Amino acid sequence: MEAPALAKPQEHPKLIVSIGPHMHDQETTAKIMWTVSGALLPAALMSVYFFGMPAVMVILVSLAASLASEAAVQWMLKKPVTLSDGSAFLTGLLLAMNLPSNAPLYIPAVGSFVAIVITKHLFGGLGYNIFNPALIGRAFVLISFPKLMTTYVAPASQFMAVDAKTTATPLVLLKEEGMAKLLEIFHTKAALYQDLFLGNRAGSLGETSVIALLLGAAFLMMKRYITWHVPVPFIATVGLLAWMFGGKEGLLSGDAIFHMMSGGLILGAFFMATDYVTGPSVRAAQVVFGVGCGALTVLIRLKGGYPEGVMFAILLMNCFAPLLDRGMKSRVFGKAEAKGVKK
Amino acid sequence: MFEKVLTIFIASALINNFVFSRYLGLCIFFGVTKRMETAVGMSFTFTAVMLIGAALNWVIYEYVMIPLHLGFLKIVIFIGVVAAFVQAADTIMKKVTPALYYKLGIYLALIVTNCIILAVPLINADEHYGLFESMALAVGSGLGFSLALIIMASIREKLELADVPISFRGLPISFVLTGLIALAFLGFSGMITL
Amino acid sequence: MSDSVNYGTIVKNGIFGENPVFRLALSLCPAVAVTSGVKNGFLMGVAVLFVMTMVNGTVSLLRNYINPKVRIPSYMFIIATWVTVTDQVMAATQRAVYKDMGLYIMLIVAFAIVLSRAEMFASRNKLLPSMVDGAAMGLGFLLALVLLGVFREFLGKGSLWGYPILGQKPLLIMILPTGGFFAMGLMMGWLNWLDRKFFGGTGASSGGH
Amino acid sequence: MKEMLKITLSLVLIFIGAGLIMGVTYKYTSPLRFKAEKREKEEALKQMAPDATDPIVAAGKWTTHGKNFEYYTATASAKPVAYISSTAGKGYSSYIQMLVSVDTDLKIRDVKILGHAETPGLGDQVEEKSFIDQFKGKSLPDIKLIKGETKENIQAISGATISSRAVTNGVKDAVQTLVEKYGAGVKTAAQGVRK
Repeated sequence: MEAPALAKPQEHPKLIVSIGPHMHDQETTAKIMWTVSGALLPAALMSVYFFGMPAVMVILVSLAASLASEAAVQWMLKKPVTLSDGSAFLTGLLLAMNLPSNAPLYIPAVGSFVAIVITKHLFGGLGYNIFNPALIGRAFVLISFPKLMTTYVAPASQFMAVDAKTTATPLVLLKEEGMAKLLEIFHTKAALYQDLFLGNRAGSLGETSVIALLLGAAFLMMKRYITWHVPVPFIATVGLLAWMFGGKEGLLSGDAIFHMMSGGLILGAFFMATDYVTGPSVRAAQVVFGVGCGALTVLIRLKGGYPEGVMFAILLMNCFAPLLDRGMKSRVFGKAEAKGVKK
Repeated sequence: MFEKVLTIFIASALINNFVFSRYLGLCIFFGVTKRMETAVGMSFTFTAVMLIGAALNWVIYEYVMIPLHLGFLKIVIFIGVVAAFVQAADTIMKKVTPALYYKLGIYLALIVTNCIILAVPLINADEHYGLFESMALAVGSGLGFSLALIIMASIREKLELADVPISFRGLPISFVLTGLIALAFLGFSGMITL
Repeated sequence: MSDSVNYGTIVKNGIFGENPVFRLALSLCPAVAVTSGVKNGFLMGVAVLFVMTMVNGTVSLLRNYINPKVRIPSYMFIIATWVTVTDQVMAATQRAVYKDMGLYIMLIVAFAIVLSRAEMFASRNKLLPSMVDGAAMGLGFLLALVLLGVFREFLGKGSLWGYPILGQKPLLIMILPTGGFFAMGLMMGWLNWLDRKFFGGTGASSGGH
Repeated sequence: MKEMLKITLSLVLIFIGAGLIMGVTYKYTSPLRFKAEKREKEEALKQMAPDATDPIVAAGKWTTHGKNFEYYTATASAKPVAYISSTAGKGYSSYIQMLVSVDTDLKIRDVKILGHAETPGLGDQVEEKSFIDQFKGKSLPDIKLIKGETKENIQAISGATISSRAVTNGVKDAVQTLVEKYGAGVKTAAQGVRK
């Protein structure tokens, strides 16, 4: 009973054993982190264009709190302080992209602290976290400040918009009042799609502009920092299932295009579900991971209490990632046995 | 009727998951998830015992305790029924399928005084569920518990290699991890109203 | 033997050295389940304190009459009896609290800590030391629950024992299950850190069930 | 054999002793529990119609969502002053249990939330006075949930539409029932006034 559960005498291990993907050195990690942050820049700029000064403040506070938390916790744990590797910066930026522009500024601060300290460093720091830090930060503040986190403002396109009008996101409108209400606001389907594509709608900072996110994603794919294995099955599953079950008039009447462009799907699929550390590393497992994310997203959007399911879907699949890796790796050996058992 | 059974099943497996939202079975949850094999063995045994225990206790509660106004003895009686049944299962398994006994027998001993085995009939009695509803709750809770055990075991394998701060190694980090999983499971909330 | 029993050691052991929740990590379920408020945590602690004292007392009294072969079933039966008594009394007198945590009161019967103290201490000691041991363990349990309850209720509801203090709810998550797990993990980690830093302990929780 | 007998005897003695303890506790606590339950119910009903001088008695049963509810007549010196009904609405994650009372002209007098398990911070806002007070004085056709400003109907709490709807529907079901049960009498009374 007195034996420690995890005996780990080495405090400063000389030999680091880690689970793949193996990042070869600090420089590569830093390069990836800063490139991904750069790829988010168009979307961040679009959010500033649409939501103005409040968006700038949310981004700045989120970044500052992330970097400060990282530095503080690394100093306390007597580890080298690694602000320059960009990982805390990226977490802060991703968190900001997941917050509404009108969130009071303590929300990004609390979210960053939870993301960096609890989700990342308690679990051993960069490369060991089980969950996507930015998403845990987001989920934590969503549950803690439910009212503030579900109030969105309409895009104003003015830099100092003070009295921005609060309004519901398209997904909330669809869930609570149906497609007819959405068309009443956006007039035609074409106009609705166009606004979704450009980002002229209420929502979290980085959820809004599909085109800006796709630009960044295309850049990352070109650089081979991310592959199709997670995002494409993710988005395709959402589209397919939304089309099949999303309509009021029965099967196959749902609006797939609307579902694929709204909420945090594009941001989540390309920038968060593709995380090396919290997703599976086996290719086949990545496809399953993507499909699972998509299915859970649609399940939550259509049946759940929350209007948007991308965040919870990715977090839930994060839980399953180690299991998927484990199952898919030993597939070759497991096949015959599994068949034998069935018969 | 069928709809209610299905609702109870899904709700008890995901939304009111014993571990993540009812906080039951934590000792076992933290105790057996250090190794995947143990976790899987425990899952099977638990689900089976929960189902049979719930059915037995339902019959006794409905046909003996209620008519005799012995509801207040339910704690004693439920625990007695489960203990007797587990003892019987232990003996029968040893004789009939020794191979299975060597795999699962060790878990059986742990089960008698476990809160989730006992919680199922207590909840059933409290909610006045029918036989099928009681069994749906048992199977749903059992599968939900299995899911929790297997997820936790697979994550803890990954965590073995992580450089967790010394003060947090072992149970504290497992608690924080469970909190994070429970946070993710909140995504299921609101799907079903009980 | 009764002269050599050091009650101080027994009490200290129950509260610090072998605190059921933080040190032995036994019977964790209610520690998370009922501590969304100080009052619930306190009453749960009182219930456990009562059950443990009475069980240890009964087992100690009967220790020469219980046949070792049927000792575990006998202990279980004694525990179930005292839990039933507690459950009945709580249901009749603490109505509002019982609505929230009736299930967990009944589940005291499955607490490993109760059985293990009966087996390890009460079956070998005289009446008074056994009851003191049960009470000390229960007190350790109660203090742990109150500590967690204060932490969670203050952060989650901005109140203590139901009395508003902050006038707002700073972190709602703390009264939800996820918050309970966080609170428990962070509290254990913090106590381990204190132990290592100031008391020269190993700072590792043993774990078990 | 002798040992067997001894074991059985000791077990039986423990059983008898334990049975006695439990039985005695049950004997003394169950009336207390029963009384407390009854008193709680009476007090809740009394709050719904403070001007009732006679004990409020159940007048009948009705069902919705597959659950049973009761309605009551509150009287003062044998004259009805209010009608009360228990009810529930299907909320976000739980059934919201309520009591609703109406005046003799079937306008809502008070609504009281008895219990629920809605999300802290969102759904539990239905307990707030500002929301509940909207129901007071409304009659059946006005009990309708509106998103946005309204004086005539019930304004939904933003971000807690499902819970708001649950309360509104639960109240509506209860008032509907009360109108069905007592409406005829009220109508004749109103006609009497007109003549």
